[in-house]
Amino acid sequence: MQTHIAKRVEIVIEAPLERRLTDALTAAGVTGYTVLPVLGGSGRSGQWSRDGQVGRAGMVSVVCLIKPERLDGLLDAIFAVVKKHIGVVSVTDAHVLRAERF
Amino acid sequence: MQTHIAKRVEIVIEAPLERRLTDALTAAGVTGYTVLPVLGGSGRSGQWSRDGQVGRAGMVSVVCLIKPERLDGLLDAIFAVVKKHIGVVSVTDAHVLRAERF
Amino acid sequence: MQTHIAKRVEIVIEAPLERRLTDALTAAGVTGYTVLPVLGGSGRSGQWSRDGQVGRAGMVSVVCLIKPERLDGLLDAIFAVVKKHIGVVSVTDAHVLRAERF
Amino acid sequence: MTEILSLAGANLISPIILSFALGLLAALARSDLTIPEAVAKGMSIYLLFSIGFKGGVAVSAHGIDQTLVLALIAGLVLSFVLPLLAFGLLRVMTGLSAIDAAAVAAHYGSISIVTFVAATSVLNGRMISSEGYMVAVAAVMEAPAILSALWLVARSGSGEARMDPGLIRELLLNGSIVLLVGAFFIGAITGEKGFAEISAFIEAPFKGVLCLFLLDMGLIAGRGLRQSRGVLGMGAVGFAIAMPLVSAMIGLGIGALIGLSLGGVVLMMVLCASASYIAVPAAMRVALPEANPAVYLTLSLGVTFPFNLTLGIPLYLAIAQAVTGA
Amino acid sequence: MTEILSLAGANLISPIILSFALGLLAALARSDLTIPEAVAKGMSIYLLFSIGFKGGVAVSAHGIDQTLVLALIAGLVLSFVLPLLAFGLLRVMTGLSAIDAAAVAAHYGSISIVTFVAATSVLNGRMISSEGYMVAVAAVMEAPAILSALWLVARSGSGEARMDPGLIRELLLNGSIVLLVGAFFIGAITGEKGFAEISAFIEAPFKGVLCLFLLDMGLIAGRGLRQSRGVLGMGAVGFAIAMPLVSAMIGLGIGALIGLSLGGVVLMMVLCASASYIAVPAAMRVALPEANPAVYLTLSLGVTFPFNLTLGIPLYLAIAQAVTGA
Amino acid sequence: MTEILSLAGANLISPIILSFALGLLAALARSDLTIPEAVAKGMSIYLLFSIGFKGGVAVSAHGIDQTLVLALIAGLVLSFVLPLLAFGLLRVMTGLSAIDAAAVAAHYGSISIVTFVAATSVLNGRMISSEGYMVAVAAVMEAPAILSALWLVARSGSGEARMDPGLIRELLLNGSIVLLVGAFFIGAITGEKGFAEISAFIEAPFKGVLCLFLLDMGLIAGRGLRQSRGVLGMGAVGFAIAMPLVSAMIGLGIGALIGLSLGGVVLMMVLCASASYIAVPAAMRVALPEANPAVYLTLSLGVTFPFNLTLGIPLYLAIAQAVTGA
Ligand SMILES: Nc1ncnc2c1ncn2[C@@H]1O[C@H](COP(=O)(O)O)[C@@H](O)[C@H]1O
Ligand SMILES: Nc1ncnc2c1ncn2[C@@H]1O[C@H](COP(=O)(O)O)[C@@H](O)[C@H]1O
Ligand SMILES: Nc1ncnc2c1ncn2[C@@H]1O[C@H](COP(=O)(O)O)[C@@H](O)[C@H]1O
Ligand code: NA
Ligand code: NA
Ligand code: NA
Repeated sequence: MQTHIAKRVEIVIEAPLERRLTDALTAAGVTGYTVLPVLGGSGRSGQWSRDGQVGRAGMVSVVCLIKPERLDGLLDAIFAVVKKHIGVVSVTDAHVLRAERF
Repeated sequence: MQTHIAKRVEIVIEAPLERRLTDALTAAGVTGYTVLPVLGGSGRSGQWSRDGQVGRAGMVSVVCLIKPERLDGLLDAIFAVVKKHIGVVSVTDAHVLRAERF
Repeated sequence: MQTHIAKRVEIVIEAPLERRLTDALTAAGVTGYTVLPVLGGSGRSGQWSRDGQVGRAGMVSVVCLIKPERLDGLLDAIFAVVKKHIGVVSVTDAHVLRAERF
Repeated sequence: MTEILSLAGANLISPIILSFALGLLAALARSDLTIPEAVAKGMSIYLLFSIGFKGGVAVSAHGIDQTLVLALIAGLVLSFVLPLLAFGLLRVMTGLSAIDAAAVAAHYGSISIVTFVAATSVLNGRMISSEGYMVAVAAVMEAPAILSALWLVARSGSGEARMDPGLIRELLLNGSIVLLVGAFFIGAITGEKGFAEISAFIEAPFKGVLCLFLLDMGLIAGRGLRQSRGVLGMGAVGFAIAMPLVSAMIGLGIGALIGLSLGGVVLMMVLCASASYIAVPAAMRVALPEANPAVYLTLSLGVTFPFNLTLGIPLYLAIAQAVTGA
Repeated sequence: MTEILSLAGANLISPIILSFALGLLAALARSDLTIPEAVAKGMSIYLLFSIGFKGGVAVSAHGIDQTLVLALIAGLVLSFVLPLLAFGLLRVMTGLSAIDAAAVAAHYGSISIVTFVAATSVLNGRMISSEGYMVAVAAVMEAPAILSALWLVARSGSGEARMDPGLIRELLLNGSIVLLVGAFFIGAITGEKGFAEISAFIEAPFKGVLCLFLLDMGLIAGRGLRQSRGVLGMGAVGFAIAMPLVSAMIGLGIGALIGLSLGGVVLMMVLCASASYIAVPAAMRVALPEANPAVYLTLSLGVTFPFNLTLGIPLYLAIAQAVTGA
Repeated sequence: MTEILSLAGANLISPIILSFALGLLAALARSDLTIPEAVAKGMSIYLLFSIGFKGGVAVSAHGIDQTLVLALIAGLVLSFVLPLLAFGLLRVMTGLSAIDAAAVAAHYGSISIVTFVAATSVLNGRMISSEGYMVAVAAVMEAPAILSALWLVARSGSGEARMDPGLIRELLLNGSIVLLVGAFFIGAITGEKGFAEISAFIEAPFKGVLCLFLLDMGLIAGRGLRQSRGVLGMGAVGFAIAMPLVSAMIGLGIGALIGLSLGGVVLMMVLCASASYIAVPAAMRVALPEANPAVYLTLSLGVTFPFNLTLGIPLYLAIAQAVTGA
């Protein structure tokens, strides 16, 4: 099976910022992303859990597969959204099927 | 701690196809997989969200850790399921504890 | 954008052990982690699904980004918790923004 | 005519319809109002269980009507046949590909249980009784249309429909069919006594739950409409109004023919006129992945569903009353 | 005897039992019917809150019976002792390892609150009153059996039970115990006045919610049975029927001895006879990870639970009536 | 005074307050009792829909009061102005930074709909009627305070508030505002007839659902308090008690001035005295990310909310009765 190199970018961000982040991704030319729910976590701003919350509380994890050459532009776009906010951004080398999609 | 090289395969696929995919994984000799929920996403087929849906709508993310030598057979099996469908497949190099499990 | 090398450790573990695992991570000096829900899966102990469950059943996925030099200590701490339990541990090379956080 | 309008008017200002409208408007205005998936599923389980159970209780009370078998057969045949009609209309009225047209046709041959429930509500409000087994007819009409659609695709040679052995079992043992039919049998077995035990749960709060469920339907329909703006031509929208009208007339004829009561005839019309947006879309993703979901979901949930809910149901009732002379 | 059978027959065709059967059949037929986890948890919170609250209200109405303390102590002791009996029976009747046998034993020493609720329902249906504080007895019986099981493992030397300091606190402050006991106190404090305020929520829809909850239990039990086919021998299945019968007799003796009413005796029998499938399995995953969940879940949820629900409860009631002469 | 205390005492032993206390204690004792997020959201949707609908029905029954417009304007102005007062008090009483103080101030200018609902419950229990449109006033008071807070930050020059164009739309079309206002209009349009159709859903189980919702609030407040131990000084805690008292007095004056009924005055006091913990925190994460959530959530949900729920509401009622002589 033919695979193609890509980058997998994973952004854990506060849920109220989700739309702003995905708008920024789209503006940066990303062709797709996937949003995963997060149950809870811990970091410099303490521990939290989604249980029983009512508002748009908590965090989400946004995963984005992109062509390697797009990475730099993308990270700039992401950083503009997350810089003042809690959350983490990580990048992993990956291979994808069907490169024409990215 | 002794770790062993492995591949981490992540498949984002439409929920109605989940059983077909996991059947194909099992048939391809995979010893295990984990299914994660997906809240929403965007791709060539547009944007969607799980909110308020009633049917088996939306997508799931299936993660599968395997021995590297199994990768090719596995990708073929996956591709047979996803080829006509929306969704993405990515592969990352990984290390696992307890290699005897894979 | 300046990125820093890191390790991404992913632990799929039974939900009743979640607190013990995160306590162990914290004790091992981890500065943060993220807990993702798991819908279902399959492994040596059979297939399971979260649907309709009432108790603290099922599994969760704990993701932890750390400085590479912390990996060994961390894996030991994790292994002490998971060794008798079902579940899998995988490690991937990653890059993170904002290294001061890890 | 004025009577139909006043009927429609009275229908329009019920909490049920207004809740749907609220959801629609909120979504179109891009409010972040959402109902969690688990809550929406929970409400649909509640509605299916209640409606099935009440149908069963009605059957246990009134005995099995001689027309029961006829009605079931009629439902089965209609669900197989209506997609052919829909397919023909679509090929004439729209420029949809054979695959998209077949996928849409599957939706219109199947049924919308919420439209059925809303119609039951309207009938109850007017004190018009209906055959309890109509929920069994609804269950019978869920799946066959999918097979017709796959046959249409195979015949047109325009793509291979994915018809793996698991699909038929999935269609027949689909969760909503099993729950509806199962609750029907529970109601039929336990009868009035069983009903008395749980009516405070399945009867009293029913309409209120329906309001919140329709709020959710409105939100989903509104988000769908916003995203698929421009996907559909006037022809397709015209189809989504014409098809329920034509189907309702067929349902009227068949219902009268097999001797259903006024209420039963109306429900048969509603079953024919309504289009699926839960079971069939999931099946289409498996069996006809090339078909565009934006097309069939928008037509079924964005156009036909609100049409039936607001104008369709009172219209069908008025016509049935005129025709049966009741 | 014929009376027992007719009692059992009447019990069998209640909506509650039939809902369980529907879930079981749907799962065995591999339908995709599921109830979302959040909805299932929501229903269990509702049931625990209601049953606890109603127990408290009953205590506030009838005053604290002199047998209250005796019943609590009896529950505590039984929960510690029944696992020893279960362990002995298992070692004789089955080839389970000491660890698996101990894990199973923990389940049978603890209780199933849903079985308790179903029994209350049956008693209510027969106008048989019972001591409100029996829910407190139920709460007291949830956890001790786990400690007995761990002691059995330690004694048999066949593996180290994981008994970290956090475990005891987790057991005592387990969500379902806290909710049950907390609601009990709220009911006891607010009494009839509090009950009047919220009875439309905690009383009227109770049986209906129980139906949907048992539908879910049926689904889970059915899926479990399907997956663990072949795991269990006849001996184990025999244990899962014999154990509740023996335990119920012990509960009968103790209940009569401490002077409970007919209803109270039946509930004590049901508490002894029922096996946990929520709190104990989670504790076993922490404390006895080597024990095979397929074994204890299948026995407890797949065999004993349906047995108690269908035949057990009417049988215990008939026996208690015969013995107490009521 | 003794009357106030006995009123407060009666209030304290209602199931609603005790449920909150149960949640609080369970969380402080580190029980694992939790309510799933989807269930909590479902309950809040139910409460907003019910309270909005009932307000609308009341308006349709009593006609539009001449004070309606005055009350809406008063609410709007108060929501803009109260944050300035809160900010001033905070700068005097605590050592909070300008940004943290502004974030807290936004919460106290906005409202807590659950406190409002609890107050309505108390009024109903005492047979005191109130203006139905007070729910519209509540909706109007949700968002403006946020703008005041951002203006305070901008003026203090101590950081840039993030005021992107999307934010205002998000605030105005916030899900809870849309649902509350939408349900209000549905109630106003369908009136008593609509209410009769769905009252078994929105009225009968209301208080019971409120109990479970407050159980959840107690759990969240308790977990928040446990985690933020040490974050807050005595000054901040003093503010969280003083501010509602001062705001309530302002609400009293304004309410009496514009001619609200006794019930209306009490609700206006409660709106002024209560602090948001759902809509405003989310907005703060977007607009003032540097502000510390532990500070504003603990004050609003951990101190002011329980204060209002237990002592505040009966106190405001007693004062309003004394002042209006009713
Ligand atoms: N090292 C980490 N690994 C994984 N997730 C993290 C890590 N640090 C923080 N997070 C996640 O990001 C959230 C906010 O982190 P922080 O900004 O450090 O408070 C936490 O609640 C976690 O969900
Ligand atoms: N580049 C991507 N990165 C991450 N997820 C993606 C990407 N493209 C598509 N997806 C996911 O796959 C789904 C279907 O994609 P598509 O087939 O492009 O419509 C989307 O809704 C996303 O959840
Ligand atoms: N190879 C694998 N890849 C991904 N997840 C796995 C794998 N093996 C096991 N798992 C997950 O770990 C759980 C327990 O596995 P096991 O201990 O093998 O029964 C499974 O239910 C899966 O969720
Ligand atoms: Na139809
Ligand atoms: Na027991
Ligand atoms: Na306020």
